[in-house]
Amino acid sequence: MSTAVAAAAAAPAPAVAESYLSHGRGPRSWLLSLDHKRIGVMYLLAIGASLLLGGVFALVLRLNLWRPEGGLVSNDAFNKLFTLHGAVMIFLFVIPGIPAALGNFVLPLQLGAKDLAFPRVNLISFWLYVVGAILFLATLVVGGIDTGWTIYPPYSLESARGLGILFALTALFVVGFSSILTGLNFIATIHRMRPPGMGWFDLPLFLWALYATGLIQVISTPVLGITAAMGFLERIFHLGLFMPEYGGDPVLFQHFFWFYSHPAVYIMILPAMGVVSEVVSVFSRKPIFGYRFIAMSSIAIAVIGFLVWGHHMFVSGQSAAASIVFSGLTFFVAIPSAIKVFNWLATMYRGAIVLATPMVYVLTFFAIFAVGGLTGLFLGALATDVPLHDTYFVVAHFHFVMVGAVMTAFLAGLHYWWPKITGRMYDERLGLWSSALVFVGFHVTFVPQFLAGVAGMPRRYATYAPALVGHNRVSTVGAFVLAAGLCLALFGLLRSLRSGRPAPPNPWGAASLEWAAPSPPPWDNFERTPHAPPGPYDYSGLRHVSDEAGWVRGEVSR
Amino acid sequence: MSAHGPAHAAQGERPPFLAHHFEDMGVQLETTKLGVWLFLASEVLFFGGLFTAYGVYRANHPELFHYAHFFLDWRLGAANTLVLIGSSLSAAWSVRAAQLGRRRGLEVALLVTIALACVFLVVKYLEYSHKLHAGVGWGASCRPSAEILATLPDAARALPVPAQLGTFFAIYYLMTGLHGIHVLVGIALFGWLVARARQGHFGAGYYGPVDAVALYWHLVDMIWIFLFPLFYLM
Amino acid sequence: MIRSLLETSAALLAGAPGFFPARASSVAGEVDRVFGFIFWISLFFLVLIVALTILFVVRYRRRPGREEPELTASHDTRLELLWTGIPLVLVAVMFVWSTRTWLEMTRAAGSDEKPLRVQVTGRRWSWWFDHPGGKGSEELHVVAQRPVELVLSATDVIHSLYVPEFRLKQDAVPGRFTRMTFTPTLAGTYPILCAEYCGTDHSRMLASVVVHPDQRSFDAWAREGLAPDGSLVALGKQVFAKKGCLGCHSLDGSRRVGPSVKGLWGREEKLVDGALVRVDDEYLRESLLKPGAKVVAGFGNLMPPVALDERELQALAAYLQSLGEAP
Amino acid sequence: MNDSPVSAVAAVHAAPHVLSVRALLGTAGVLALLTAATVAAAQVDLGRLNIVLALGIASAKATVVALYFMHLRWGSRFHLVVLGGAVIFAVLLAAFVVFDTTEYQGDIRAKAAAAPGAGAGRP
Repeated sequence: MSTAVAAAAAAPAPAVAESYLSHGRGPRSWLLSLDHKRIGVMYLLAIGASLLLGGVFALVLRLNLWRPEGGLVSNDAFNKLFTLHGAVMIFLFVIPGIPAALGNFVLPLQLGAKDLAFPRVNLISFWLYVVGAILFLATLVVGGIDTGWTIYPPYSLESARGLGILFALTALFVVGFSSILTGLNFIATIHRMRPPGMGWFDLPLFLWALYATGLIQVISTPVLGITAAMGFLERIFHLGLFMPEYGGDPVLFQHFFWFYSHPAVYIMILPAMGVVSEVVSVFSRKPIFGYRFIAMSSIAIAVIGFLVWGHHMFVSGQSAAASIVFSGLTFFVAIPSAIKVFNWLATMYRGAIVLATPMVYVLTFFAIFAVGGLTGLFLGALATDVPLHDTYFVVAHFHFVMVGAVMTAFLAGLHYWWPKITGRMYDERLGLWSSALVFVGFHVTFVPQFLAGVAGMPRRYATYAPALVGHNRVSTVGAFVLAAGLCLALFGLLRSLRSGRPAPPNPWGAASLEWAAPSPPPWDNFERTPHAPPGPYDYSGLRHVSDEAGWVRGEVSR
Repeated sequence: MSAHGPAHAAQGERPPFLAHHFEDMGVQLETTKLGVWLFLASEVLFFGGLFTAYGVYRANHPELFHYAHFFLDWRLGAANTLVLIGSSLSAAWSVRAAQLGRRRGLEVALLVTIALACVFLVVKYLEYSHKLHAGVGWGASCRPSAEILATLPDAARALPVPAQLGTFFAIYYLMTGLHGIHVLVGIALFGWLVARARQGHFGAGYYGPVDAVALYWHLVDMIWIFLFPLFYLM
Repeated sequence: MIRSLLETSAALLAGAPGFFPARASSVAGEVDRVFGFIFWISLFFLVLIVALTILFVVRYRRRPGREEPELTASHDTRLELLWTGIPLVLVAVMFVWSTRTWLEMTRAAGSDEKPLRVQVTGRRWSWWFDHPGGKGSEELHVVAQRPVELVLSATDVIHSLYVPEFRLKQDAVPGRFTRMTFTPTLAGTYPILCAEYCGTDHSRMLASVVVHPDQRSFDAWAREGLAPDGSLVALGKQVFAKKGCLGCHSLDGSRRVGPSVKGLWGREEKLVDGALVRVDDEYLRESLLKPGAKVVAGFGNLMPPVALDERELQALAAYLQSLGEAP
Repeated sequence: MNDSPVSAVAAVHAAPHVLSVRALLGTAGVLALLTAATVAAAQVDLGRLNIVLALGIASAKATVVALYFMHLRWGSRFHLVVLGGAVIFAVLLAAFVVFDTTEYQGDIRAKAAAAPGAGAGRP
């Protein structure tokens, strides 16, 4: 065991002046910071704001659906709201959520590195994200966009739609570049900046997940960028690529769009799975079960995930042969996810399970992700997808995956690394209550939507058949419970900034390297590159000293 | 606040261009290279979208592509191909000069690369302006003038102007235009290298930026290697 | 045995009031059986995962006297292969079954009867159905047990024809045709919804499909209120005359500058280059726009392109069809 | 992908790979020759083979550029994986999409034949 780790672990809570939070003052020292931790925190704030905004849109949508004939807002306003709800949530919250905010903060720390490989690129990536976010909101200034986040032409590129689409396409292009830069930064860092003694199979699984995510970001996002560019020019110059009016093919656009947007689902879920792998092991106090299978399943998901985009197009006019191939490949991608779930369960088996907030969120993740993944089978199967496509069944399915699974994993990770980020312990009681509320609210919101979908309610409907009023009202009530749960979580975290007790370097008894740094870490993370721990999930040397001092490596206490 | 962390204030022997978060120049160089390669991978997919659009319209309208290629002068395309190959050579040469610490050679190689890139753009400009003056725009604005139609070979002149000629030229201008933007960016990057080379930044111990820009430039060359036959010869 | 189990399971789901809509097409039952199959397998795994989670939390919760985990293996390749293999087999079954069912859905099943061919046009925010015999309507009319082939297109943006009771859905895409085939089984009236977002009144782009109990009832409807001159065939005849087709294409089978249109529909024509082509509306459309593309053997490439709008084209096709089809 | 940072460091400390003048000029010469070859090949009408040949020669040129000018022959194996992976996924994208669009192209032609220039009339 290196003395560096030992020293870091044994050190008392560091003097406040040394932490990254107080190293440099004033707005410039934050806004232009090259420190991955500060950039991570800025991402966290921006992503939190996006979640809030997208959430408010969602609540208005749900309220409008209280009555079958709608009426709270006009149909046009409803259409603009669900478009921005989708765009903001997907491009500004779910996709960058875990990697750009938590990943940015944690990745170098888990490698014992001082920063990401390219700190300037990291800062550029953040500001591109901000510019993209502003561009999305700028659509509101020019009358909003009502195209749905999928922006299918010809609808989206009609002249009558106004100029909002040009802002939205530019935003996609810019946000896409932000995502590419994050991805390549992560890959280069994981490749080249591992500490001595840390081989590929000694990486924490969160890093494997981020690595696989980075591959998808680098390979698939450029196609979104060029598609946005083509759409932009098509809208202005009528190139004849996507608009049938000018000899273009709208289904071609759908191919391009889903070549990015399906892998994007894995950009969302893979980092979530990474968080779950960390948390489930730490709070079961047991090494992760089947490390290599979990690591390799991340890569498998990334690779196979590229070849299934056509399952979004089974009824779009895609050829039968292509549909069958895509359906078959889609079923394959289910397997690595199943492998992960069973390995997580096996990790808990005979462990010593601690029901702290991150773990409770992860336990709810299991149920939610299981439903989200399993309902994907109905949509990958051709026969059942035909009636279910573009209904609330699909809406419920992807909300289970993106909101349910990704957001609970995000909250798990946020609570798990909160002490490291802020140096404060959150209130455990509030955390547990919030996780319970989120779990209940989530299911009340989205389970009825499955039923509405099977009964034949298409998505993006401002009004609906009166027979489905029950489904929709229950769902609306659930949305508010879910919102309450999220507010409670936010309240608990913010309160801890003032009243939380100072966090020790290693409050959870985790073995990965980020816990060897003080909480919060100093500007440069580590004096010297620390040696790799015996294993990312080897808890044998760790001993609980006290709540104030947290856990320390056994040999230090001598 | 890039390279003045308190932890390193005492370490006087750190090389001037070693960023604070790297252990040594070797790791820094290898990391830079990997970053550039990953960027190139995303560039491949960026152009890949356009190549796909090309493939789709070519596969479904082969006669359109055959007709349209008569509008392009293969001699100009071939000349530009040779110009870019030459610039790739000088870019590779600049890396060699930097590695060997030959400052003068480096500067000359970089300047030659810039000059050739400019030649490429001038040729491209001539091609574009000739077409645009003759009404051969993209998409809806593609209405070839009688004069340019008269210059087509007999076989093509006999045919009616295809309805989707504008789509072909949309793809042509998109692909060559995006490539041209990359050439412009390359010129800027090489200019930046020249400025740094003059200050004597590069040598055997530190040539990462030269290597990185050269890698980028070779990719730009590679893309053109595909664009040339696909547009000018088919 | 397995089949009857699945029947029961699908019925179990269907038994829950309002779970599935009624089954009104020949494929609806099979689709629901596939649904039931995936549903029960999913439910099994969901219960398994949740039960294990709860069980482990209860039994292995860290508490006084249970501070440390028990030592267990950190990996087990046989176990991994097991939980890779079982899902793999299950999804393979799902894939095969659902794909076979889907292939049934994409061709009209049930009988050898000639399908009822209806031209469907989606536009903001209503549907238009041109039935054979020239009756156009905002309602789709079909006959129980008679196969139907819908040829869909759209005039403005993408729409999607969705009939929950048939378990079928197909996008109508501007600039091209898409097809949808089915055999309705249950007489009655069912809602048609638009499932592809198309703007302001997307959720109000509703129509109905009326499944007539028999052909007679359908014919009665098809004749009702149909002015002879308003029919599609009549319009087609007008177009044929108006565009001067008669100058080159005879109605009686005699040879003029171009082939006669008598008994032309569905005929296999030999082309100049030796290839064969069946005369259908695709060929008709191509021949009108690009007459030189596929010239029938023995004739010259003399015809000028003819510009027709969609309605005129449908009418022309209906008219040619009415002149008798090739055996 | 098994190059640990340690070996990467070692590779660099063992002096960078410098291309010789002969290799530089030779590479450029081969590229010029292949350019002449592709121009020559296009003058002969080989039907569909023309495009196959052109793409083949272009791929050969790109490979030469990558291996020599871009030092791929001597650099990290992972760089090859990155470039190769990107090319494979780009080809998969193109292949799937071209395959599918040609499959349904008949439906577009049929419709295009119906109403040149204008949308279909509303009945």
